[in-house]
Amino acid sequence: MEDLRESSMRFFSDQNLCYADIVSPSEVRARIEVTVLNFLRILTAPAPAISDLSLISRDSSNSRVSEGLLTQVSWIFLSHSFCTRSLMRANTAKAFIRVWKVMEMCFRILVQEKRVTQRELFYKLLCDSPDYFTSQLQVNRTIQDVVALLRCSRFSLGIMASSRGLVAGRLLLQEPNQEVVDCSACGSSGHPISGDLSLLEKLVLKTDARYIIVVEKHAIFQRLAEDCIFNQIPSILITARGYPDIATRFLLHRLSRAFPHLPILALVDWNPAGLAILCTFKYGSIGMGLEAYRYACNVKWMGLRGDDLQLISEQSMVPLKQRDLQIAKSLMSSEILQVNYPAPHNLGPFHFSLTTSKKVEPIFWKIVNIVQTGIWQETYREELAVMVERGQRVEIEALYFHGYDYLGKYIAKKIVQANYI
Amino acid sequence: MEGKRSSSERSVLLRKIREFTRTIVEDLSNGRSPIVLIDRFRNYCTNPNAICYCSTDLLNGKETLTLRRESHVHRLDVLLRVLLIVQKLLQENRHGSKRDIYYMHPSVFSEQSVVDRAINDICILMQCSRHNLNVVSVGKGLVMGWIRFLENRRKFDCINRPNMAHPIPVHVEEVKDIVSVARYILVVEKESVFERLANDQFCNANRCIVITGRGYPDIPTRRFLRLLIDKLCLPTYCLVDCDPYGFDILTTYRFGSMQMAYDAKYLRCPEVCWLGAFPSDSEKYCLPQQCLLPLTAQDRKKIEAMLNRCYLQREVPKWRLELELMLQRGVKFEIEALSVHSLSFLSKEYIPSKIQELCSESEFTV
Amino acid sequence: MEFASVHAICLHFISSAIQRCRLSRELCRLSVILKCSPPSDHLVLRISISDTGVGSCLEEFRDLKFSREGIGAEKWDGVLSVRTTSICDNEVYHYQLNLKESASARRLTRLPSNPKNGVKFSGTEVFFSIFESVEVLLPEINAFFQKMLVLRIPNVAYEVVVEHEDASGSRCENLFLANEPYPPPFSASNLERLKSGLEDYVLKHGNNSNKKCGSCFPSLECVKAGSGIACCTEDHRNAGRMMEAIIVISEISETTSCCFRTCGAKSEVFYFKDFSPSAISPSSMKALTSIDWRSYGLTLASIVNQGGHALLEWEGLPPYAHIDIVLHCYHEHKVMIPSVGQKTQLDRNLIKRAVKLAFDDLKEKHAGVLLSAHALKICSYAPDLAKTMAGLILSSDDSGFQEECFSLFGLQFQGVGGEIVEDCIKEKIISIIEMNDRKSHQRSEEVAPFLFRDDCLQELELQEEEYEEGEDASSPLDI
Amino acid sequence: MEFASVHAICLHFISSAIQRCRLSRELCRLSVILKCSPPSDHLVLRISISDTGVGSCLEEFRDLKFSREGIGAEKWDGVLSVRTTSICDNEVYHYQLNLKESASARRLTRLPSNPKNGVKFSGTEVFFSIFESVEVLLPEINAFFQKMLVLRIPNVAYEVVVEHEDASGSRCENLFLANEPYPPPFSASNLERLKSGLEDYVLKHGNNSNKKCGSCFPSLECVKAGSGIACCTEDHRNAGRMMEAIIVISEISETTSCCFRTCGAKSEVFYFKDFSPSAISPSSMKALTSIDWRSYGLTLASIVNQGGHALLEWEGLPPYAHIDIVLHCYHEHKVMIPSVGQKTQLDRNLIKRAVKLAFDDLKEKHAGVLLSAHALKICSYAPDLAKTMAGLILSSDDSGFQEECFSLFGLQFQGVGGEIVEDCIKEKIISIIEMNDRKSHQRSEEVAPFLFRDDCLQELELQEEEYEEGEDASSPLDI
Ligand SMILES: [Mg+2]
Ligand SMILES: [Mg+2]
Repeated sequence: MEDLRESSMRFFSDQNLCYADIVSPSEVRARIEVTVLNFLRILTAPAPAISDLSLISRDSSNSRVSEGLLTQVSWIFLSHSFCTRSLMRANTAKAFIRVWKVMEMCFRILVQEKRVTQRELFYKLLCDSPDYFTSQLQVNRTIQDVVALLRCSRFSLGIMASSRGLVAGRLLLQEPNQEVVDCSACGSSGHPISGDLSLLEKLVLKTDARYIIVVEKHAIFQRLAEDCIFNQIPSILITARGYPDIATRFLLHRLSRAFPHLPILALVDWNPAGLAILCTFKYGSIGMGLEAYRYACNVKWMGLRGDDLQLISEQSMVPLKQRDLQIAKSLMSSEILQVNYPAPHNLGPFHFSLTTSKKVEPIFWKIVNIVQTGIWQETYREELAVMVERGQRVEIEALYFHGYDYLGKYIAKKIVQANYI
Repeated sequence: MEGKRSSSERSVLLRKIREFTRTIVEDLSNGRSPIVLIDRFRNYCTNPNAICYCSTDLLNGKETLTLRRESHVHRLDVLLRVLLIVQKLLQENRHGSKRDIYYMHPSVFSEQSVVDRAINDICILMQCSRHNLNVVSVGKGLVMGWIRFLENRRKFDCINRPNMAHPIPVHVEEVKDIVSVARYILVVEKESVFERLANDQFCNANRCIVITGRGYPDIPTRRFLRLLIDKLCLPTYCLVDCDPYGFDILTTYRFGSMQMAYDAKYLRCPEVCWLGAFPSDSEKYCLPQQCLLPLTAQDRKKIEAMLNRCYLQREVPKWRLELELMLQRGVKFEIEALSVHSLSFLSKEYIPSKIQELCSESEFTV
Repeated sequence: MEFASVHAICLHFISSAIQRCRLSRELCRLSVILKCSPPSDHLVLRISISDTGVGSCLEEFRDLKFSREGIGAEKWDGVLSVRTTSICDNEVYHYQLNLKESASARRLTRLPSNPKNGVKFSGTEVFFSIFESVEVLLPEINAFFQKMLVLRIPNVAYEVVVEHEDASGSRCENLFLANEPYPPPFSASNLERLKSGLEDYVLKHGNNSNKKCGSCFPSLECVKAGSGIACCTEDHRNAGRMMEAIIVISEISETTSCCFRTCGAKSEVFYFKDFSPSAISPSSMKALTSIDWRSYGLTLASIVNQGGHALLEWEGLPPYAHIDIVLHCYHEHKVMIPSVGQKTQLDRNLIKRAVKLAFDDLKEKHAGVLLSAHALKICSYAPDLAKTMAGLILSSDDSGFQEECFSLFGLQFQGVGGEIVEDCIKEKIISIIEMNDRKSHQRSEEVAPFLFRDDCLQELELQEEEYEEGEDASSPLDI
Repeated sequence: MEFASVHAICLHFISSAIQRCRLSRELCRLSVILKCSPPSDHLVLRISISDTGVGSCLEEFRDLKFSREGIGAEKWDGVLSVRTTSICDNEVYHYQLNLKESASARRLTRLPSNPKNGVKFSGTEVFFSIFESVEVLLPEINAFFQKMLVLRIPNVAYEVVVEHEDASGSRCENLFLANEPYPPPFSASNLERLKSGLEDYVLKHGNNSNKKCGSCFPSLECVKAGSGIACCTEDHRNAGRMMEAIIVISEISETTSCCFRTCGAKSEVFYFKDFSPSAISPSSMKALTSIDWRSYGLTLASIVNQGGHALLEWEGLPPYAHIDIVLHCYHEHKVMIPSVGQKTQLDRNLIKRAVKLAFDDLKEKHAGVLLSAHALKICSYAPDLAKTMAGLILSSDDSGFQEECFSLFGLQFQGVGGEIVEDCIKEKIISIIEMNDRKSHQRSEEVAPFLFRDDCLQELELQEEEYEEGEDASSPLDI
């Protein structure tokens, strides 16, 4: 039994982090086959058993970090607690079957070398196994289970990911065997970001930009692109049109890795949802499962912030909606705005000065983390508190009060003054 | 480059705006209450048996705005505020979205729909289309297939990779040099179906152009489709969910929407044929029972309202019969339900056979 | 007529004297003399009400009733002396009667007459004594005459004299003497007199001072008056019945005023009947209640009948503004001896019409005053409309167009700031709204052209509208 | 002991006879002879119960009580004749006693003995006459012996003989004669005998036929028996007290059976006490109620005590399935003369333990039987899981992988259909579920191995509830 377990672990042995990998279809198939073999071997062993499926828990309680882990690696922030899908426990038996059903469906799709949408998958499962699947949400959740089980990205499972993301500005993209795309010449609509992560991974990136600007809204993105703001401020514009999808986050992450010296600045609405979007870029969300944390980027909050309210006409301030308050509440209580929560790359100038000396005591890292993260987390919390206190929200468009070209000036000023947190 | 045509259009429009302003100033300086007359259009009425002129784009009465009623004055206030913004946009030759405009005076406008109506009013007053005002929306349409075109100076070479989605350009008036070797245009309601076709390499197997407006189509998508049909003269098929919203989306492509009735002649595509999914398909293709959802009370209400639209009886009585059938059966289903048996069913069998059917039908009737 | 108090009967005698003066076309004098006995003498007050009007025909005393509860035996014995003479009489007749006798049994005792010795004059004196302090009676009489002044009856002068007989001899106090420095011309109509009377009343802080208060009302603009007159024409029996209404809106200059006015937001409606102050009838109260004050921008918070006086309380009236209303009901052709009977329904309609006319008159003469709530609302848009219009003109890149617009307002294009255009437009808009508001009161409101009536627009679909991606649009999971 | 009816006392005498036989280590015979008088003779029934066991010490008759209401004077005069002799006695003693006398006053009348003339034998005969029809008594006696057969006491043979004396003379009917064609070996334990007795009882349709019913039970597989024995060890006073439980689950072959069984879904629990059928005590009823039937996949619908017999009604039991339960309580070392006193709490625990052991024995011997409700539920998922697993294997295009999978089941890759793999997997899964179900009754559950577990990670097993849709999984809130 022990050696069986060992063998099944092999393809994760080189890493300590619970990440979902972008892997080729054949690799996913191999992983599924290993999973099947493992199951069958234990099933037919001399002391047979029905093996449980143990998954990284995506429960919010698992987003907590225990002190002990911090000393090990400075940037693990998804706790490795497992939850199991077991046939033998009545309350998880159905979920157990669902994982296998979805795995089978994905396997078939991969063999056919096709991709499906989540909706199609839902319909297929609905007709195939109505006893187990009754809602899209169940399917979506089970897919995340499979992601957590196989530790491969959802896209790798053969599920289509249409990205809503767009990119524009001083960036040259080249897919293998394709022409170079100049994102500064894509007009106001920008260049769509492909949902195919493996394609994104293969992109050859070139830039002479000095900033990456993450924009919450498509319309603002379109305005900035139409104004060719990237010619005044050498920058790359990127938007996910609201809450970011994996592909957009992946590209941003790739950009941040490829061009580590470019600060990433976010322009979001001044409301809890805006901050939530920013934090999703920064951390991902639990809902994205294992893929969530992988593409965390050190995004800085450029605007809108409480300081900017003086620029905005009183009539543009709208009372907070109930949903805003809900988001604010969960942000407040969420771990990511807690002071002792570590963040990746978020070490600011310290980080760069310290990386040269490789031998740093883990405990020191921990302290740097807490000090560094404490600062911005406190500011973020304060901003959020101001929103709730004022009971008002402001959208980026409110800056148009000063004319349509004001937005560019605003960004330029922010960048010159390094006014971001 | 930025076409001469568009700059002359702008100056014409600016002149119209000044004209409008001067008329009001004149009235005021003479101590007269200014009167703003806004034509009303509708592209259908709710009496299916009426002998009406809904299809002829004739205007349908006028609205009169004066200073006498508060609601009028408010509307006038909004209209003038939006007009001022539009004038600025045109003079600076910038583009703004409806949301941008809303945010110039959010508390006065109070909600987006107020701005939307003002924009429509201005289009009617200035006898132009919305894009002429430099008011654009964020594009959400997608296109792929055997087509190549230029938008401004940007090349959209879909033929190069016919199964790759390209965003439909927002500035459709800048689209030119359209080259296509397609045999037909396929409009699909939703992105997921579009992706299914892309994944199935549908355009490799079929010489066509595929377009989606991702739900209710926005104006650029509809204008782009209109443009393609005008330039390429291709048969156009539309594939929507078999539910009231799918049907409504279908009619939006073909007949235009009520709100944009004043501009319907530039937006509607009478050439659009309904490819599916029909209520009768559930039996024809043996859809499993689980895929059929019962119509909700709201669905029924919507269907009943749509059945009364005069253009259905007049122009597409067959569509109306299918819609009635949907109501009778009391079930709806999504296009995805067709993929239950086989993922490639849609691209390999359903769409080709439906197109075959429509072709032989039209041959027969012709 | 039955009276509940000595005060009431006293005021009635004064009213009667006024009527007799009015019947006389000559300048008349009306004197009220209150003779106080010395303090030792049980507070006997001798009251003499004399006028130089036409003599009394004595009928007026016949129906007087005397409520025992109100007057009480201990206050007055009911004995009344009347001396009267007409211009053509040769002597002054003297009668006595006791009101405590019931009307039917009442006898008019003729006392010896005084010869006139060929002098031509007319007049009446009513005389009686009561056990009452002068301090109790005097304020009411005073107030009565203050109101009388508002009527500005052209040919009557009033005086009230109090004589104190005490140990040191007789002392005379001339408490009230009507003196009008600038009387309206004799040819002025009743309405004009009433209006100028009310204006004066307001300017003199309710006739409480002798001259108009310059600190509160530095200019005439502060007091805006409107008058209306309604006349019964259809009904033959009541033909000639008139209702006059005067409305005065006064604004105390906040900055300059040093007076302390207690009046507050309430308005007392002065009600005159046949040229005498009168209690307001319930039907007139109803009439006041049913007036559409809102269409004059006024919000009536409450209306109370406080001892015969209507008190109107306003809502949202600025603290420095005040409204005064006078109603005067009389017969055009007859001089009436006061009586209780009233044509209630008739009065009600007359009041409403007169008040409406007065309001309209006020609005006509004073632009921007009393705009209807509706027009006020519309006016509130004027600054925005003006700003936007000005914006449309000023932001245009066509200077020819700009020049044209400026010239339409009679403005020089060069060197004129944007605010001037904006103000110009705003004023124009407001004046049009005011004009519309005035017009809308005169003719029945036009049928407004319908804006949103459309059979199929009910089905107005919004879904096609593409809205901006909001945070609500997509949650992080539906990637 | 008090008896409520002649039947009861009659059965008691039979039980006593059985005990005497058991005490004797020899093969014994127990005869019940019912002599009917001719019809003319007032239905006198002479009853003789004789055994060849050890002789009676007569004490057993001392405490017998006789309820007047139950038996009635008219049915029995209470006179009892007893003849008895021990192996070492030289004569057969003869006594008479009258049960109608109260126990204290009762005298044992000794009648003349019969000499045994040197023949060595022992035995007892109880003899009395009642006014009763044999048809009334016989069924109960019959049923009693039917049940006795279940016990399979090795050294006792039973016979019931009815003799009719009528006009034509004496006629003898051998109504019951225990004959067991294949008796269990003499060395078999009581439990084994009881088990084989119950199995036989079931196969013979409740001993209603003489041989096993081949049409209902074509194979031995149809009848599955489990046995359990609980023994009191801790308590010194009760040490050696035994409780045996046998559970037989029988399935009538639906297709081949031509019998008509009325038994239905109810099970009668046979309760033996000291080797005699006995009424069930309330505490034993409670014990039956408190057994966790669900963990054996059974749902108890109701339990009733019907005249001393426990009737269990099941829910959801297939119509062709039947459950028979026997409980036997006795003392390991002593042969007890029946008495009423019972150790209730003790019995209760013994019953529960014995039944549980019987169930476990049954499950151990017969896979798939009496799965717990939980296991049944999980088993219901097995076909789907097997189908999915088979689908995963078969849809792969990696024949190496497929071959490996097949070989794990010992299957040839070539030429084997998908259904075979599927069935193989399904059976495996079910057998493991069953095994776990059995084990789960014996020891606590093992921790299942994790599939993909990093060694460096600490495991923290979360109690994860299965979440259904409804709660919003992915709101922006769970950041
Ligand atoms: Mg749909
Ligand atoms: Mg937002």
